[in-house]
Amino acid sequence: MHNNNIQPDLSVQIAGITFKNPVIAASGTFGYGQEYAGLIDVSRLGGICTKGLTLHPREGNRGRRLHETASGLMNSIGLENPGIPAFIEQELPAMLELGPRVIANLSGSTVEEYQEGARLLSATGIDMIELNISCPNVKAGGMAFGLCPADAATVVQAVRRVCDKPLMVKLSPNAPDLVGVALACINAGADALSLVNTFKALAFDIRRRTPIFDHVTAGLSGPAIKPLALRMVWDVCAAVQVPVVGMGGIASTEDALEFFMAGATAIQIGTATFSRPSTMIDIIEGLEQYMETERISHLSELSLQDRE
Amino acid sequence: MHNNNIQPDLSVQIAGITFKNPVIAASGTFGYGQEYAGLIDVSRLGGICTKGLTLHPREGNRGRRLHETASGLMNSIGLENPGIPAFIEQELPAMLELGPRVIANLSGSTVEEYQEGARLLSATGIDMIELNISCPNVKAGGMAFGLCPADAATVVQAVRRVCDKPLMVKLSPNAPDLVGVALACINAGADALSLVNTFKALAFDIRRRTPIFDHVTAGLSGPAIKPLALRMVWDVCAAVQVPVVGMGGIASTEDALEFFMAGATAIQIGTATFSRPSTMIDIIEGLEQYMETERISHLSELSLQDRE
Amino acid sequence: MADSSTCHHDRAFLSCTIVANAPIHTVPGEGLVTEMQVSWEGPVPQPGQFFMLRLERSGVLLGRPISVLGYRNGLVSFMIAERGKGSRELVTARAGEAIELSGPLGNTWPVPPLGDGPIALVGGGIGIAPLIYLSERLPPGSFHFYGGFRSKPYGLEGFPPESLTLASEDGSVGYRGRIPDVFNPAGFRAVYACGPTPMLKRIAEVCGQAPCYISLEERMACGVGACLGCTVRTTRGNRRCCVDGPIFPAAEVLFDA
Amino acid sequence: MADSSTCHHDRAFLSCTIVANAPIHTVPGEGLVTEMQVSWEGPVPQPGQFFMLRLERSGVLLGRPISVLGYRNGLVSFMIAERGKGSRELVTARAGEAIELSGPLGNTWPVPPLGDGPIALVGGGIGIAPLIYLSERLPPGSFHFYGGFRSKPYGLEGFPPESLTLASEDGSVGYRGRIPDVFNPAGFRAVYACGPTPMLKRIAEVCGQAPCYISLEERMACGVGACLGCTVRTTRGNRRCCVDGPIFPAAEVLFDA
Ligand SMILES: Cc1cc2nc3c(=O)[nH]c(=O)nc-3n(C[C@H](O)[C@H](O)[C@H](O)COP(=O)(O)OP(=O)(O)OC[C@H]3O[C@@H](n4cnc5c(N)ncnc54)[C@H](O)[C@@H]3O)c2cc1C
Ligand SMILES: Cc1cc2nc3c(=O)[nH]c(=O)nc-3n(C[C@H](O)[C@H](O)[C@H](O)COP(=O)(O)OP(=O)(O)OC[C@H]3O[C@@H](n4cnc5c(N)ncnc54)[C@H](O)[C@@H]3O)c2cc1C
Ligand SMILES: Cc1cc2nc3c(=O)[nH]c(=O)nc-3n(C[C@H](O)[C@H](O)[C@H](O)COP(=O)(O)O)c2cc1C
Ligand SMILES: Cc1cc2nc3c(=O)[nH]c(=O)nc-3n(C[C@H](O)[C@H](O)[C@H](O)COP(=O)(O)O)c2cc1C
Ligand code: FES
Ligand code: FES
Repeated sequence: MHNNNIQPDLSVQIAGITFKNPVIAASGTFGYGQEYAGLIDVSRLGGICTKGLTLHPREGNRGRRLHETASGLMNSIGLENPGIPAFIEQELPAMLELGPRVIANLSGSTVEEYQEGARLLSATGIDMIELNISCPNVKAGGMAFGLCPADAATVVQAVRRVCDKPLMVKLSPNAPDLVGVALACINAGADALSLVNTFKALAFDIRRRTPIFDHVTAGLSGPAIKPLALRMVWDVCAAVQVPVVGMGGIASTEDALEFFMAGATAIQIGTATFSRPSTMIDIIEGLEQYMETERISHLSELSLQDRE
Repeated sequence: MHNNNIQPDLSVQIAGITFKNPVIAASGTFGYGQEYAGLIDVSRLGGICTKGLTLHPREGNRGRRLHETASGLMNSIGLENPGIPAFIEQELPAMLELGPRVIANLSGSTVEEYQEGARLLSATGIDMIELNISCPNVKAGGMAFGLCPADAATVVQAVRRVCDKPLMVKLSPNAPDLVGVALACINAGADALSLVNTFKALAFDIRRRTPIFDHVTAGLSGPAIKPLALRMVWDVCAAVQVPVVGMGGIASTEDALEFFMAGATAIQIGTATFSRPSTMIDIIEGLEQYMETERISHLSELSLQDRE
Repeated sequence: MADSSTCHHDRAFLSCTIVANAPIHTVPGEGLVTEMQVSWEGPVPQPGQFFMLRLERSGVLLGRPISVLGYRNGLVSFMIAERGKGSRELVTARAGEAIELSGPLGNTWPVPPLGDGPIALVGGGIGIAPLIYLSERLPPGSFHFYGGFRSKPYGLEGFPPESLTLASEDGSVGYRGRIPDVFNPAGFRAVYACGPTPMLKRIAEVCGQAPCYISLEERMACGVGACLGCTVRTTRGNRRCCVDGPIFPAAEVLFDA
Repeated sequence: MADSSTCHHDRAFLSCTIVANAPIHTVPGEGLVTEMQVSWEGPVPQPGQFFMLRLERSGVLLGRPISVLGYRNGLVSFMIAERGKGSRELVTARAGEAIELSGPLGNTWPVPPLGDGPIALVGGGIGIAPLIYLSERLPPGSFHFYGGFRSKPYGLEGFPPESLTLASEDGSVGYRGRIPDVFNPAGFRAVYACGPTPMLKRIAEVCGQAPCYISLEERMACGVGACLGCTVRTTRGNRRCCVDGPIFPAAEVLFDA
């Protein structure tokens, strides 16, 4: 039993970086950190991942970009972003003022583009790079790299060479051999893993009798995917020793606890913030309360993985 | 434009068998056809798949068997069934009286067990065998066969040899190469394909701090998976020429129409029957009405696949 | 499963209307308990049976099994306790809302065996509901009602005090403790019990081979025997709680299996 | 996206209560239209702004963007039309229910340019809502309201007939046809329009380079500029409907892009 007078310590370490709590805003759902100001106290978050960044500016996809399904959200944004130089100049300074750890989510269509993006980001004040090899929404937008261990290793290795920042690799649930990709990323130098990105999904417009999205398929997120994401986080945590950041449909403290039980070191929250902007704050408070009630001094005690 | 005075014809053909409408009760969700009597008019269904049958009786799994998630249901029944001989003697006669086409869902843990089961079922009045190579809930319960093209081909070939009935193979969404498995099954003699079975998923009991299910993972079904299932049905329909029976989360006429747009010849409905027992009847009526309003003479016109 | 071919035309799936839904118990921290009345034009439910209830606008996937508390003139009533998301939806639903009902489902309390002595009705918390409906069919004075609650009791106001034994975990009424601590089956012709599984297990133990019937709770998806999700392990093998139960002879249930 | 670093402390996310939700229009087959009043202790909304609304007990995932119809003394009002599942939930919600609001969000109708002539408010169906709120801030007699409806009109009872031009597709009121068929921007100092996209497109066409502002509808997830899901293609590149709009100069919008 643990001392019950100690204030619960929610801080977690990932690749040498201390997060004051394990709740991180997921890439693509929290802009560059300012957008939710006024609705919630952004400074309380453990970390914020930027929208997926590419070396050059991208306009994103045409046509419909969002579609709601049962407890799920399909998106086909297509990595719209101002490009890394513009991000560094226009968005990053304010983002670094916010307080939460800043994680740059990096995408690319070629190894060189990833590498050059990582080089630029490495020279800034960001705390970590999250290498997105799992975006399902652009033709050459990373997911191709995330689907097979060898390709994943290539891009991780290339980025690792030019990147002084802690490197987290974000995995795709669409990879046929997810654990294989995970291990390949670690061998290639990843300090941490995050998963899952969105699931490849499809929806049709009944009226127009066409796919809803111009690119036909789109990425599914939200509570619908939680049981699938949790299973994948469990599988990956069982296979690796590096910290794993779990996500996929987390919307409540109970959901969050399940991911810590699966072995995650921290969690990210995306779609649930859309449903209820206070979700991340509610979870931070909920975890704190749970640790007090259950007399848990660190969330890692919850893990059901047999890890040394 | 089609003649608008013609009564819509909902009938579909699968492997030479005519179904009076394309709405089929999914295996494991409709018992042996009698259970929902009184709540709905079972005779109106196009077809009914039996609970998964094995040569020998099975007790099924211990511990919790059901868990509800956001718009989803996890189950770990473990193929509880009385064995094929008892099924043939005690359940089948009444089932054949019901009116809808009778499809026997066949499982096994060895090729020989599948083969012997198929032999017994072939000698009965059933209309079709649905070969379940995709049950995620028993250690040796079929899913192993459904995960790789070569194994799938082995079991399909073996069953095909002893089976005079039309043979439909039910695919697992957990297969890393779903289309590869689909093609292998057709090469091995499958007359039709059905998909998807449940997705491998995980949930924890927050209070007891254990997995909810004794077998840790369980199968996810219901509206949550619809966008994923639809994508898989689309991919398989694009690759094959045999009829495809689509399922996964269908709960409304609109959902059903999406599967026909993806190229499915018929559909199965499972979890939604639990939510609202009238779902299948509502969909049969909804499709009829849609065909009248939209002046569609056959549902195959809805397919967006380029098939000859 | 040989009985799965029985015809069940004594039941229906109907879209109904909530006629009333009034709180009868509200202890802070324990959740709400309401009595809900629903218009029901289907077959008359018998004591021990249940319905699957789901609001038309439901935010949960599955209907929830709820025992019949009473029935009169096309109105079926339920006593519902707030536990998780599904029951919260039900206790907070309002009169006028549409609700879908499948039922009546499951078996009924068996007729008491011939013999001497009163009958014991043993209810834990919300488990009193199907026993209240049963008591309506029993001659007055022929039964004694044991009611166990976490704190304040509810739902038993209609019973004469001499036919009631109450217990509460916090001592706020009757015996401080749990019902199995004070219940003795000696002298009773038969025991009918419903409540949390640990309570039923203890009741079954003290009853031994004496006539004792218990109504069990299992997670259900279909409620009609189709999904095999609600298995109860018994001395006669797997039984489905929803159609072979929810009422079982206590001696047949394998609690630790 | 350079403006995404602007501070937005003039808004809040609050759990509120529905004070009233009364049907104002019920044409069979067209769905219900209600006027909903919600207690709101946050910043005062301006005409043209909207909130994201989601019932606490919601069965849908995302909040729905709804324009402000009016505001007075801590009560914000909305006019809501039933379309799909999300709006159905809102129109059938009852007084007393808990609802979560984020807002006020988005930009506001720009101040009319200096000049002569009245201002035209052009609303199609439920699109009249943000124009009604705008009209409260305009001097009486300074505007003319064009309202287009599928069938019977609603929501415009408060306006003097001489300031109103109505059209209906089925001829049940005013001109038979659509508003763009009868609307001529000549003589108006500025045009403010909201309604279905095809209508706005035609209004934008007839207005050409004359001052015309249109409030656009796009599917939204966040409502605050974070998800990039609500893109509007304009002559100045991609804009986010939720923060760069919903109001845009008509001449800047690329409708067919
Ligand atoms: C035959 C029968 C008759 C019944 N009759 C009645 C009746 O008359 N009145 C009545 O009120 N009830 C009755 N019940 C019980 C009722 O069906 C349940 O209370 C209800 O289904 C619970 O649903 P829920 O969504 O509210 O709770 P759930 O969400 O299913 O949760 C139930 C409990 O489990 C907990 N829980 C949920 N998820 C987890 C998790 N991941 N880890 C740990 N704990 C978890 C919840 O917090 C809660 O305490 C009956 C049940 C049966 C089988
Ligand atoms: C800034 C802004 C302000 C607004 N202000 C108001 C307002 O004041 N009042 C108001 O009533 N509304 C307003 N709206 C519109 C309102 O937000 C939408 O009507 C609402 O979000 C629709 O949600 P829903 O769930 O009801 O419908 P959805 O389910 O999203 O459906 C909307 C429409 O699309 C159809 N549809 C859904 N799925 C499909 C599919 N797969 N294929 C084909 N068609 C489909 C539906 O049948 C329906 O006609 C505003 C919108 C915006 C962006
Ligand atoms: C609108 C939207 C945009 C997203 N954009 C990105 C992105 O740019 N880069 C990325 O790695 N993930 C992106 N994601 C995926 C999320 O970061 C997250 O992995 C996924 O949504 C699952 O988590 P959730 O269910 O909590 O949303 C996006 C998700 C959504 C919904
Ligand atoms: C309780 C339950 C039991 C099932 N049992 C079987 C089975 O025995 N054999 C089988 O092939 N599929 C089985 N399935 C899978 C369904 O037939 C179907 O493939 C799956 O549930 C997806 O469809 P749905 O979302 O409409 O339920 C079962 C599903 C559920 C929910
Ligand atoms: S709940 Fe489906 S068999 Fe009992
Ligand atoms: S709705 Fe998210 S950016 Fe506009």
